[in-house]
Amino acid sequence: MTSHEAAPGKERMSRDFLAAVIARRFPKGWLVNLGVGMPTMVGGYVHPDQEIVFTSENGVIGYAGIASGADIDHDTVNAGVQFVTLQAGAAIVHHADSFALIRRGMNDVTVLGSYEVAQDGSFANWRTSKGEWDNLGGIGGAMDLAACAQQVWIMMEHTTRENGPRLLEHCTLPVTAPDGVTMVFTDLGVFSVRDGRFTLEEHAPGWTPDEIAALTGAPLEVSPTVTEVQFPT
Amino acid sequence: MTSHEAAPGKERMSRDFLAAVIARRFPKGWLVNLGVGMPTMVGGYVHPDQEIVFTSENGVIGYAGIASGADIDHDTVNAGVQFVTLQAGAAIVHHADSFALIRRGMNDVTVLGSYEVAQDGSFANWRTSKGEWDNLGGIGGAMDLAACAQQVWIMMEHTTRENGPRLLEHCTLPVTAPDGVTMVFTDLGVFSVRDGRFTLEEHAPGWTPDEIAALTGAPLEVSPTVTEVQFPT
Amino acid sequence: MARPIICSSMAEAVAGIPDGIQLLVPGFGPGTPANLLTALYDAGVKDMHVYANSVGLPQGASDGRKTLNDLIAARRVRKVTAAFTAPTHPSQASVPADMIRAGAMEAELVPQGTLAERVRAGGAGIPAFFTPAGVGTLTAQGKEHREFNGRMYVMEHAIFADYAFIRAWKADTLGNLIYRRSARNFNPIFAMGAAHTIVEVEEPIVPAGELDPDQIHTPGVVIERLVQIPADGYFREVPR
Amino acid sequence: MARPIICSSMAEAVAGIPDGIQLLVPGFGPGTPANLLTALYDAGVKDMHVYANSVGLPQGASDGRKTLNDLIAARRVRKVTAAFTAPTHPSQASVPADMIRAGAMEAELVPQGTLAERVRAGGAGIPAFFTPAGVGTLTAQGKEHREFNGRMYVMEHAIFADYAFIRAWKADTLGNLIYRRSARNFNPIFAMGAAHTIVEVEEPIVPAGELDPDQIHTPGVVIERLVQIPADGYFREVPR
Repeated sequence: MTSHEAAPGKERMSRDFLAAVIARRFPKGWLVNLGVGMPTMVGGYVHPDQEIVFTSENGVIGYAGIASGADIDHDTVNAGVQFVTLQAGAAIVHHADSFALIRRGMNDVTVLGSYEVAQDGSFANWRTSKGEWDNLGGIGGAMDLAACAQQVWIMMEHTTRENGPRLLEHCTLPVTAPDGVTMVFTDLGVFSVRDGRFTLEEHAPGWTPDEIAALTGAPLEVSPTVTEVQFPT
Repeated sequence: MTSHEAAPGKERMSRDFLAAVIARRFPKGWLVNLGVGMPTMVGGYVHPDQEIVFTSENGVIGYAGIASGADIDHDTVNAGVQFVTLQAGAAIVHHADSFALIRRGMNDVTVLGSYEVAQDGSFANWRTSKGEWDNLGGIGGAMDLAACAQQVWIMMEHTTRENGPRLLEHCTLPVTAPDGVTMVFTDLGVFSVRDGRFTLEEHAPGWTPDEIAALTGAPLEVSPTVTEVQFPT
Repeated sequence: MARPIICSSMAEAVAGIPDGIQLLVPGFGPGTPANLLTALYDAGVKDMHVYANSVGLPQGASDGRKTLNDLIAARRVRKVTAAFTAPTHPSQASVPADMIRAGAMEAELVPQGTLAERVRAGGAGIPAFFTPAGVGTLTAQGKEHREFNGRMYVMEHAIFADYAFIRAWKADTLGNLIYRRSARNFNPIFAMGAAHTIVEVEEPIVPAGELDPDQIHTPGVVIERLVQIPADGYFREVPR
Repeated sequence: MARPIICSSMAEAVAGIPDGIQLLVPGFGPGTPANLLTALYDAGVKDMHVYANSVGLPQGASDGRKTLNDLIAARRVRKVTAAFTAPTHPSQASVPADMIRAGAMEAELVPQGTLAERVRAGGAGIPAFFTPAGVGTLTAQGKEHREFNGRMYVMEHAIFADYAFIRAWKADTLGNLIYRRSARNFNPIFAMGAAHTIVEVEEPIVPAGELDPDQIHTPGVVIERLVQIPADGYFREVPR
């Protein structure tokens, strides 16, 4: 049973829709790190007037987008080892300088995928095992980014394949950071995370706050200004 | 009364003589840091076959010598802020990387001037006051270099202006490093520093070990192979 | 420290490397020293502790090059320190992860920025430092914590290895190196972080003085051996 | 973080800098931001804590430029952290040293490599680290010591200042910087080590995209203001 089947007749937002929603939320001039996987799609939806600088923890400051065909340069990849093109004015630094900038707080936001996010702002995205600590997993740069970026935005599906909640009171998986998440973007809506609470800011078209709350594993406040997510124009 | 007057009829070695003696002692391929002042002269006496690389703590790796006339580049200076020319194959790094290399132990030797050196390998070259610690002085990179270079060689006059000893049992001035000196080159001879003892390895032309010992403020062993200092050819 | 030896083959470049070494392996897709790794594989060196970003997800390459994954699968690596020791999702197959699970190889999982900074510290003569990365997670368990200015940090120790393998774009005869684009990644810091640094270089090695001193990414004074990748060598990385 | 503002004058570049700031001043002879320092002097900013290699030995320059020494002599600096706070020999005159001795200015004397690394740490989000430099000397007195692998180290704290003044050779409109020869010195690390980084640049500022991404020494993302040195500005440093 997929999450789409869980609510017959109700469409969830597509990944592209969500990527565009996230992209257009970046204030002008932000420095943005996009995590591996779904968040990579966000890069395709920013508007040039936003003057967004995408950084990648492997030392690329200012990439333009995913490269294809003749634009591919085998030496130029992002953190997901996808070929990318460079923005005019890009700069390359080595890994220690790249993480120096990250720890310094250079990134206005890092957009990361996740398995779980909790109302205290913690999230879990690097290990699906709940077993004893065996030094197995794939952290990459997520812990550095989560600890040091000005904000952490999570882009994820609202529920598991079994339709269980991913927005929780407490993470059940080992966390990537014990706090720091400020926004969560799921296929059901846009949520802020503040003072230990999830607040529904925007709901997916056709979905009511109550329907979303029913698929959420933590108390869900509803913003007094809650609106339907608009596809950015 | 100058030190030359102190021993009438006895010539001490000139600074240039001493610089040449030091320069020709560098084994092939050594990375050498020369301190501000007298040690700077050493650079003029190495032989090209020695393939010495001179480094300067302001980030110049591989300078050739002191620049003059049309060779002066206003952006290229050594640690003494003297204009220098670059060796073919020189590299420039920033100050943090320069001291990273220094702390890593890149320099086979640092040749430093000093006011005092003691038989335990300590030396004092940054502050002439014996008073209470008032944060006054000129350390520069000497403490980093002294703590981290493979060897510390001291180039200095054997005695003070008052003909008092500079080679001592214990430093009376605040030390630059509590140990590390392996060789001392003075206008009276060449001394090794090992196991808490000075040993005379070579004496200035015309000077006997006893005459030198009389101007030394610590017990002076004499090497069984002690020789007269030869001017390098 | 003498000038680097310019080797005429990859085999010569890895000659004499003993078993049991700590080895730094840079690369993030591009910038992986594939030719040196292949020569090391062929030389049979074993019982290594390898530091790398990832244990290497692909199961070998079709063109014959050997990856860290191959060295691990051949049981030549006793321990790995990496930011990726396993796929995040257990459904993805991984020989290294299976070996770690089975106790056939030791593993240390570290945040990527911490890995980079630990090697940078090692190459900079700094034995330990504090970082906020990983605080409150499994990776900081058992490590010393300390508060500075109201924030909690974890103390991390430097890494200074026996050997580093480096992949450069350009080099001169004194070992000065230039990297290209994101093939730079860990290379400049790993080049500083080992007692013996060996470099494979893509372009023909030029005489000293031909590279602009302002544009050199790694000063040659830390380089021990230098070898040009032969025409039939591995020039392009295998994208993951 | 927005793109840097390209200012049309030195006065504009230092406008709004409040009293009481911590200020990083690079330079080692070449690479000193003489034009910004002069504008800061003219702007009257006071009560500063300045971090620099040296308090500045020369007693001013004949061409009108102001140095750190001038700011100190004008009693605009409350504290200085430097590797040279006084000439080593008391026979040499020094206004800053006299002021420190008289209690008119606070001073912190640090090894040069420690100064560089403390600012590098500040710009790298590392609050503290250990170094061997200064152990067993007055400069390590009262600081925490610790042994690693049988050797003693002293713990040093990061410096992250309010402002940094930077002198660059080339820049583009996004603030990417290139330095020339030993004018680089402290500039790249000081550019990272402050909340507000202001740059004076020698060559005309070029459009973004004209500098090779592999050859940039300071990425523009840390730059707040950028100003080209005017034709009648100070282009050459006064040799000490």
